[in-house]
Amino acid sequence: MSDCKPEELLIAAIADMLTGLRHVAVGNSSPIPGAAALLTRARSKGELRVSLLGSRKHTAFTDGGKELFDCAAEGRIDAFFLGGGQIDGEANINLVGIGEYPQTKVRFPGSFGSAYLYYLIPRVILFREEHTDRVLVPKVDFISAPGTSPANVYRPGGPHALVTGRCIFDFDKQAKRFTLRSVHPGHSVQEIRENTGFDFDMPASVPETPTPDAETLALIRGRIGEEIAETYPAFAARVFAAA
Amino acid sequence: MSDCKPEELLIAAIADMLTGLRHVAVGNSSPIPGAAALLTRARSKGELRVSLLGSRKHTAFTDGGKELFDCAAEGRIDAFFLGGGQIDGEANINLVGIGEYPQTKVRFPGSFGSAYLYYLIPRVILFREEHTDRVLVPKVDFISAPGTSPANVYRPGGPHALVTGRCIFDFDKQAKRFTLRSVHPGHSVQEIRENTGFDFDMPASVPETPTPDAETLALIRGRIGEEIAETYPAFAARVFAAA
Amino acid sequence: MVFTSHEIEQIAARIPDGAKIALPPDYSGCAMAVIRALIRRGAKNLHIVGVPSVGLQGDMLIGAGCVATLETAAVTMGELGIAPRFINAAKQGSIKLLDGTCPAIHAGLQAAEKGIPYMPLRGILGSDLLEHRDDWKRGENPFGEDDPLVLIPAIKPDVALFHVAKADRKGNAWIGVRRELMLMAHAAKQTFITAEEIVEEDLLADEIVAAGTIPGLYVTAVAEAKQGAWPVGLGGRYAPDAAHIAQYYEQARSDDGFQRYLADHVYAPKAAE
Amino acid sequence: MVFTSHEIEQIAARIPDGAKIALPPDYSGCAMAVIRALIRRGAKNLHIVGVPSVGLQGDMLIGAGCVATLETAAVTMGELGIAPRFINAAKQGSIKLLDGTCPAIHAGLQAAEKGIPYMPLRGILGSDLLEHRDDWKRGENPFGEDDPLVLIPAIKPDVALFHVAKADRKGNAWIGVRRELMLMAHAAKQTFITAEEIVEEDLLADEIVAAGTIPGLYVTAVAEAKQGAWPVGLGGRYAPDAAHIAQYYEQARSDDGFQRYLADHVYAPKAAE
Repeated sequence: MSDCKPEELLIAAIADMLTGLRHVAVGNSSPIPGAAALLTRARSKGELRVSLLGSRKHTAFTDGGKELFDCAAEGRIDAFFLGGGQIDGEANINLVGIGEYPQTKVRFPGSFGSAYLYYLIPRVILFREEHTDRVLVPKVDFISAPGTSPANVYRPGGPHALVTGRCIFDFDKQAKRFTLRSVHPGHSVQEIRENTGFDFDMPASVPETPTPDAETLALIRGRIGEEIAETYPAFAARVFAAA
Repeated sequence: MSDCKPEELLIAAIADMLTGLRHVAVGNSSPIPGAAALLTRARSKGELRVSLLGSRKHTAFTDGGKELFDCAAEGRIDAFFLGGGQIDGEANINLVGIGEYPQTKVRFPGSFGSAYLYYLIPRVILFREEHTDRVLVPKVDFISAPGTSPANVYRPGGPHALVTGRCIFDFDKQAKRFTLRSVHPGHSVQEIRENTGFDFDMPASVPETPTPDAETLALIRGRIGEEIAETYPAFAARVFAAA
Repeated sequence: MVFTSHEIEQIAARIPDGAKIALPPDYSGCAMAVIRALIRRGAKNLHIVGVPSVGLQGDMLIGAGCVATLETAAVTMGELGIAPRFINAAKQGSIKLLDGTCPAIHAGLQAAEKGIPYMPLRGILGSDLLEHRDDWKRGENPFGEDDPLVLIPAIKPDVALFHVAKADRKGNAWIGVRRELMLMAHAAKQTFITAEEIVEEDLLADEIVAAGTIPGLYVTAVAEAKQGAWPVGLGGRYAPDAAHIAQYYEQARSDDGFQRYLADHVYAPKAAE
Repeated sequence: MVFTSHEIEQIAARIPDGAKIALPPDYSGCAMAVIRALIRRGAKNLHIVGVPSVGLQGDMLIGAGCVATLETAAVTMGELGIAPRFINAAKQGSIKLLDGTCPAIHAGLQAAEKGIPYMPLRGILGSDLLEHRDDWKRGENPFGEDDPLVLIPAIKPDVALFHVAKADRKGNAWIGVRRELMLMAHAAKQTFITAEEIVEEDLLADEIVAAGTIPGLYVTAVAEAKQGAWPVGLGGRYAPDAAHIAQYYEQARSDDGFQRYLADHVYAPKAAE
């Protein structure tokens, strides 16, 4: 399956993490997670509901901007995606800036709903294609949302995994540490060590991230490419040559 | 103006209390206050907004049952009407029952929104056609909503007047007492004393409630009769012979 | 997934004894056919939440012995006056009363909708309602000084039940401006809906219609029920059957009369359904 | 009374310096024509509230020196990445930042809508946002044990400003499923709206349309503005002018470039209006 593009590998890998869920929401500016959710939906025979923010067709909300958050707080969303300008080894995420707040040297757009959804949605998948020690740092400069919380804080949700352009990490809430789950084809553990600013665990032998089978790939390139093109035409054109 | 019906007198008297306001809301089952609000609106040349609950045509709410209350809490409603199975001399109202709660001997429908709107709407007009010492009591058996509140309780609203089938009382929040303002034609101060269970103040000479002039009466019987018939057809048919 | 091929009786069977069930007032879309089915199946110990009041639905369920607790701002049958079975039960002390006030019921549902434990509210202080509601608390405004508030706990119904003009195969249900029904569906654990008609088009496809539509996301099951709100009305579709309601009112004033009403209009071979 | 015959400049003139002004994100209906008029009239010391984030509107107002305080969950120009004038101002420390999170902004507006002083909220604890927000408080759940919450004070904007597809002569404004605009109008002291078209029919007359309509009750003034959201889009009507926005993004990366953009597209003889 050497002709599998990196984006397709990520879509398939993330889709596998969503199997069996009832409702997955995807924030704005998230074409790969969005395509992954649509792929899982396609394979679920309609059992999975997807709310793709920014899409007219694939969102069912009718109560304004607050509905996503109310829905999450009521436990009606099983999985969501967050990124971060910085992500550290305890899964703290920084969407605000680098340097001393408020006059940060580098400024990111802002925390959006992370300081809420990260607490309330059971399976939050951290997704950031750029895997460098600039992004994956020992300690974030600003905690938009913490990876874990003290026992008395109401927190049914939190980090499930971290997916990058090089690998997949699982997160252990008890240990507050990431464990390397798999390395994408063409990348190595050594390379990941060098490009990750935080310490992490790993098994004796690290498997390769599985590439999607022919059927999955056909589904991604066909129906999913068409569906995601409504919201992300540029992405769909670039990856699937479909717009 | 001897052919003025009691309902018409009440409509005109209440309408006079609403002059100059921006927004009057009227609860369900309130044909006389509803007609009064519509009369004031007609005379205001569109300056007065009326929200007539239960009407499709004369209500502008689009945010569900909570909107009336949110609107009141934000100071967007200037006047409202409340009744009471019992009303006492301190303007406390009872919409729950007579006897010991919860197993009351006589049970009324319930407090509705009184325990909120009475606090928040500046000009609440108490309206109860039955003027007997069964209704107007020394002390209510159950306070659905109190006439006055301690200084630290946020309370921009409260009772403005009490309109009955026999007379109009003004309410003095400082003194926590009613004062007889006027007696309807055909009724007497003596009769009101005998039929009122609470003590009240009165001027040396009590005026008669003015009857509506010919123009007002024509307006009530014409346009207002038609407008109120949408929501209260039985009332309109009975009073204006218009349905 | 939402099931739209349910029968009325199946909906009633899925509402368990002891459920906290949110019901709208007579003017806002009442699933009367399911109410009758609940009585037929002998539902017990229901905790009714009137949003914010109830009418005929509450009176019938109380009269039929289905209700343990009544949480509402009022029970009213509109122009006819007082609801007879409710009055009787209140006097007898045969049901637990949680007398409330409209905005507190909306606020409690909004707290559930937001997944927060309570909502602070103005008003109410000095009302005897507060004296009798052990579940409400007094609080202080942490952003002000000596500014007391009432704290209303979240109301999370097990079931929201109502009737709408239209639903589609995905369980999307059009409610127009009756947003209290959407609040009920957002707040409740399960939502059962009856609809005058189940349409084939997607009610969310057109934004003009979508604006007044509860997404199927919140809906457990939908059953088609023609004239499903009868004898109360359905706004925009049909008026209440005033003669029938007046007859109910007369019959329900006595125990015997009410039983005759049930026999004729609830237990009789599904006359209404 | 609502005035529907205003000009864009009149609306801008009625938004005073120092106003706390609630603005929607780029996808939700932006009154861009009024934003340009605000820059032309040299508005100062605005306190922007992004509901819950802002895009081009915020970046332009910041760049033009109209903003003293920015309260928002984010400033974003979508696919293009970061908003250049915002980034510059943040680095310079030239505006006060009240970094928030989307649900807290919605909750603050809902508190204002309900006339309550605050709303309790889950999440946020342990976020550095809380460390920097002196206006937020920690609280305890009075209905639970050792269950900390965050208390978000009401956000009551002086002005809500947005653009819609349709308004009528009574000031009723159709927003479809964009209910955050209704929340803004409910919460704000004054609401100014621009509309693609002002129609003669009453938008509340038909319940299907009414369900997505803000009543004129909450609206201070409406001005007609064809292509009023340009260069951002208006859902259901027109797409963003991607080429123009890309050009803005390039120019706004330098002070000079931004000034040239203002000269060409804001100060120039109303090219856009």
